[in-house]
Amino acid sequence: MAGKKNFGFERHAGRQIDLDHADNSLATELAEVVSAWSACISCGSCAATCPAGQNVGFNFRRLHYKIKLSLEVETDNYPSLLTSCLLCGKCQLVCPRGIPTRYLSIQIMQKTKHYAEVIPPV
Amino acid sequence: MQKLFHPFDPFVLLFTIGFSFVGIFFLYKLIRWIERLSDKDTELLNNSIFTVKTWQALKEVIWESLLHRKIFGINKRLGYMHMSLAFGWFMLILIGNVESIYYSGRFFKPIYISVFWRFFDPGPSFPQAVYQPGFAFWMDFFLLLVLSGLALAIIKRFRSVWLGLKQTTRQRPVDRLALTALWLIFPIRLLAESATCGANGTGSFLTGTLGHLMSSALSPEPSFLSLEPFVLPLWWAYSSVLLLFFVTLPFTRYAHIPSEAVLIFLRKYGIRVSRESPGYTDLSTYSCSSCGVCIDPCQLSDALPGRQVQSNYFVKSIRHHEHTDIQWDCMQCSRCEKVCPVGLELMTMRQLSRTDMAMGSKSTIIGHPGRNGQAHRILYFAGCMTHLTPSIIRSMSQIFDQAGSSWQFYDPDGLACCGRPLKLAGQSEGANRIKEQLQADFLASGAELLVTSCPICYRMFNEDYILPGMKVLHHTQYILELIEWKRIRVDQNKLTAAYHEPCELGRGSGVISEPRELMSKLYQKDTTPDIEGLCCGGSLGAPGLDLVTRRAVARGALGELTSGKPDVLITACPLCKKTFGPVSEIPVMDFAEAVARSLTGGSVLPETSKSLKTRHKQQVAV
Amino acid sequence: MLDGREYRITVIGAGPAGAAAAISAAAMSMEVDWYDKENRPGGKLNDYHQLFPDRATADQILADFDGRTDAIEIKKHFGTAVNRIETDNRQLILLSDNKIVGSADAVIVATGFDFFDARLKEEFGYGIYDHVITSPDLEKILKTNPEDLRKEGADPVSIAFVHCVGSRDQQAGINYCSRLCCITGIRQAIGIKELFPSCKVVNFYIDIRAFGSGYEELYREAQEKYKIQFIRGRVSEASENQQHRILLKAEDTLMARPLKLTVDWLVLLVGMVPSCTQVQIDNHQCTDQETGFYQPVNVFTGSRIAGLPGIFMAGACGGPMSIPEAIASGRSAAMEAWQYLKDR
Amino acid sequence: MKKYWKDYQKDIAEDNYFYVRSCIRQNFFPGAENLFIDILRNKLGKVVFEDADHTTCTGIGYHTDIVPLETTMTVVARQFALMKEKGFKNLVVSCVTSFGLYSEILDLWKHQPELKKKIAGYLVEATGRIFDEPGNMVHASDILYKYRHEIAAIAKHKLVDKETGEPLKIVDHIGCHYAKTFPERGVGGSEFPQVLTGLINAWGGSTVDYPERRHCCGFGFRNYLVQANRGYSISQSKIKLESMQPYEPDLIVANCPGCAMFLDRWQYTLEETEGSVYGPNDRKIPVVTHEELAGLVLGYDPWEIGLQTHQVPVEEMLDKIGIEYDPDLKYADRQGNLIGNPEMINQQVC
Repeated sequence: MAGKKNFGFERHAGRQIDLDHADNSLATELAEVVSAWSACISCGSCAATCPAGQNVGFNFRRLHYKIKLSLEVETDNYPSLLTSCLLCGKCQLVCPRGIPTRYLSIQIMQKTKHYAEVIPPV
Repeated sequence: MQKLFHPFDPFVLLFTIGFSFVGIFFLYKLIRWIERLSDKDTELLNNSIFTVKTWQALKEVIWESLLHRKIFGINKRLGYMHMSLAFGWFMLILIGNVESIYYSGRFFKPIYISVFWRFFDPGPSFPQAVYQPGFAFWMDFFLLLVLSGLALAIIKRFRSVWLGLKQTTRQRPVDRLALTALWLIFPIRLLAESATCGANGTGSFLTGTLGHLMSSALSPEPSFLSLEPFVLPLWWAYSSVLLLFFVTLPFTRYAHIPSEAVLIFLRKYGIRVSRESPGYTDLSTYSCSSCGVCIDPCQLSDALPGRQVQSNYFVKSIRHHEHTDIQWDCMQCSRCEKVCPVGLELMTMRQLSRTDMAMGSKSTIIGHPGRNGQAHRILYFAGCMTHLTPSIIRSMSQIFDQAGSSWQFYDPDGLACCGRPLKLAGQSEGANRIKEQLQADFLASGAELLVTSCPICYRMFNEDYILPGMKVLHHTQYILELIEWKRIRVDQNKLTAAYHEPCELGRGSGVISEPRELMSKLYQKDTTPDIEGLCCGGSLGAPGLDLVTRRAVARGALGELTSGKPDVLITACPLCKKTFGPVSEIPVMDFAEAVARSLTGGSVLPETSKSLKTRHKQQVAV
Repeated sequence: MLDGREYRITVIGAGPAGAAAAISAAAMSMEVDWYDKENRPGGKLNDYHQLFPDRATADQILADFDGRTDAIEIKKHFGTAVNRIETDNRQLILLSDNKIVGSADAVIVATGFDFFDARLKEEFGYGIYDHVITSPDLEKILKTNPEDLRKEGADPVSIAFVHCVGSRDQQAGINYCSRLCCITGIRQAIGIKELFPSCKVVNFYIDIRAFGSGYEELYREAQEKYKIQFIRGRVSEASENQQHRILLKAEDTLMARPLKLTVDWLVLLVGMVPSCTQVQIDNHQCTDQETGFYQPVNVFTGSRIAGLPGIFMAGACGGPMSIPEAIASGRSAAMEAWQYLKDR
Repeated sequence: MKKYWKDYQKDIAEDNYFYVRSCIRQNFFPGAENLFIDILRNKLGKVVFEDADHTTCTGIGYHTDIVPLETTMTVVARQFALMKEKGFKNLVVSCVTSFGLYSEILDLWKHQPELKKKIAGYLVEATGRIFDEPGNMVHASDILYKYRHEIAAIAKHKLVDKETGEPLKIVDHIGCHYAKTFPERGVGGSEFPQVLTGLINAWGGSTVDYPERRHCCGFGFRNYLVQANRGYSISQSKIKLESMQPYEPDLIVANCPGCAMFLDRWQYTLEETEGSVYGPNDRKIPVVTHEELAGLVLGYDPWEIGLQTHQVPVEEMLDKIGIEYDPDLKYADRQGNLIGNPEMINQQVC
């Protein structure tokens, strides 16, 4: 095969969201547990009222929307910072679609594999 | 008398096997429990064993394990049922032992001898024994006591309302098996002893009379021999049903009989449920008698009909290491913890079973400890939820200014959280991180008094925060102080009101009287129902509840709270206010708002009560 | 006959609006002549499958109208396309291809609308690729033979709906919102999911405008119950691959990233445009310059068409309208015509 | 694919063409333009006038913000002036970038007549020349499209696989500036232009309609001028090549020199950097321009018309069609003596 020649520039991997080959297992799993989540209209109220979101780059709407599109939650230039969620529940109080967003946050933590092993249950 | 000296009959083997099995099992368990205690708890145990605490624990064992004093508080008949079964059986064993020692003269002898003593020694002749208050008499007396309790237990199984329980636990198959075994023990014992007495013309008022009746029923002329063929089989039956009970005991709710005693001792020594002492948590799960007393107070029983989420089912699920999600279905309102006869720390056990994922560990909390470095006497911490009920914040600032107090608003831009929501979700590590940050901020502010509007924060500051030289008050307590010190004056208005006591303020933090005193100062007529505080349904404890269930809980609570037809519902928590708001037919106000209105001479009810009412009508349909 | 005088009224168009107008006019005992270019009543209802929001079937509504129009005395002239009205001192003359076909004291124009010709949006490939269809096409398929959606017996794997095709689109010269395509797209998406539960259905939208009663609830049901995915972003291009599946290129504006999806069917939710068979009224300018729909004299005082007196409009020929609205406007036009005739 | 493009027909002048060359085409495909002129003059008997004084249209300078628009307009006005002086009306533009630029300028002038007057002023001031707008302006490929049947009639080869008789599967790529900016200036409109497919079908080949057919070829001026940006350029070409791969095309035809060059060159780079090849049975896909395609069909000698300057070797395609060529003379000059092979050109890398 050809050696990896360097011509002084790199081909860019596409930024396209490829829905054809998306692995939406996490999304389907979450939609079962928190069924109201499918009614989200991405209005942004949750991200707006989120105390953690103001000081840390944690945007809850973008996070669970990325999951809906089966995108990688944890990327180096967009770390999800989900662990900075305070679970204070303000987002749940303001959600116009009545989605239990606090529970969604907990479920995302549990279902996104490497978080769950942080501290095993009793 | 040859039988007396080395009495034996093969049927006793069944009992002995069963009894020794239970003995070994719980010995092993005891070692495991103590082994899996944290160093701190083990130290506590060692230092307290030979102290007065052990005597106090022993006293509590008698009051609780035997007499079940706490259950009497719930319902007299229920208390009597448990007392009769526990205390009655204990006395049967005690007196049986004394009787066997007295007659056999041997203190150390196989345990079965005292249990089956009546078989070996038919006792005094009948009917003389009826009038002599001897052993036979007392054995019959306590047997009767136990049987009476048994009758109540059977009634409870079919009509639990009569014993004050709307619902009772739906037992598992193995529990039902042990239950039937327990229910068979005493009737068979009665028959066995009566048969022996009938065959030998002995027995006291119960066993003798029944024995006599049985023998006369079997043969027209009074001959004692007619009962002979029935004696041995009945004792075999008695021993085998005991075996069945003992074999199933460790795997069923009756494991609480030995476990609760151990729990009482360890608890008296100061050991509490914690992540570091899994042994104590395991002991707690064994101590749950699954009596079902915690089902009725749980508001999820109505909101989630048919779902087995209450504490007894939850404790059982941990004990049997079943993977379920019901640890999330608990509003942490601690209504069950308040009535649990065994006094288990049900709330903490739920929190611990929620996997700790170190949430909240990356967030930084921004507050303002001191305005331009100048220390203020009072630091006001509104709480994150209160920023969604701005009228509370506005009212509190009016009250602070009216009272002329030197105060500083710690979290004006709502970027602070006390950490308790994390703790309720089992995220102790994240909660601690937040606590460290805020604690340092509060102490740095130099304030003497920390006032908060949110009971959830109040409980966290009280229980978990260490704030030397700083007093923590909920704003209801603070307002009452202001009134008592004549710093502000409120006049009573003619409206009737009802007070909803937030779980975290009343049961959670013990702030019971101050809000009620404030009510009397504010409202002429107080129609608060005299019941245990109800949860509003908005609780952070149960994240998994969907909006429909929360509204069902809220409506259930409102039904009770507005039974006295109040004009306005007063509460002391922003989350309760936000939860009741869309569902309540009448306006929902916080104490701060009510006080601020009367201070500034504003209208007593929020102006939008009319529009609020119509708006509520539509939303109630959800 | 009404209070001694003979009122002859003509209704042009037998869709829901025309039918309602004819029935009400007859109920007010006016003499009704009912025209339609097709030789059967119902207009577009004949091609519809289910309506929103309560998903009653179009055939039910048709049957109801037929039942009522047969019961009362209406002179039906189906199959004649009236395309011009002229006045002759207080009488209105109806012409079909310049041949006089009738006259009346008052006329209610209910000529309805046409669907936007999706071929004008070439980039979507309508009329070029076989599996690109419009919402009316899909409605016919759902009504006649949903099996056509299957390919070689296999259920479709994924289907996409594109909202705002030929609405709110300067390029297509149609700047108004056709109001009803959103809810049509939602209902059709639900219809697809019911037929093929495992099919992935995606709706590309700019704004979901579900304004009518029961619309928002249907939208929520589509999201939560049927798990239909709504992606905020316009599809910019559609092209066909070897398996005749359509590759879509869009941007998910909430992620601000381009997006690629291959679907078995691309459904274009086309907007409503004025019907090409509009009736010319003497050479008056009676349609809106911009949109081409009939223009009322004054939108608040009634539905009299600008220009000649005695001519009223009903239904979607005045602008995008749902069927219940069309029916209501039919009745009100008949009422207005009667009042006009009475006071004349 | 249904025929709908008939709504976009364009009138193309019959004869008397004033031909303006393309700086890119002359460099990347040196034989192409002479071939085009030769075909028109000697095969079709047309009058093609070429004015040595005409210059670059400065299109690339304009698109990369180096040359201001007014300067470009004045240069283009000068071309028109040359044409006027030579008495010609029908302009034929060799390069698609120029064609797009001329269309844009004519459109600007149409909407802002005062701008045209200003430019006319500049021209007179600078060169003393005056100009008229061309009566008919078309692209070179339009002419071949117009006379595609005449060429087919005198063609020596068909775009058909000699052994199997199957028509060659040919991918057409239309330069974006040909019709995307002004749809009515392209034969068949902007979405599905027919100017190249017309040639292919007329000369026996079969066209391929692959999903990324209308995607950018990667030329995109700013995409590649700066080395750091070339990553964008090659990414576009990869999208196209990846999308056409399943169709196993034998050939790519492009009417813009830039497209032909990048689709050709980048296949080599992709192979070198990523080892990926997109033609049938792991070969690369040869790329030719419309003139070259016509030349091949008309039987010109492949090396005469400059096919050896292409990156992707064309021999396999020539063998498939059955066009004779002398492999040894691939790198010989006009007099036949070898000038040495380029460094790695023939090596089939993977």
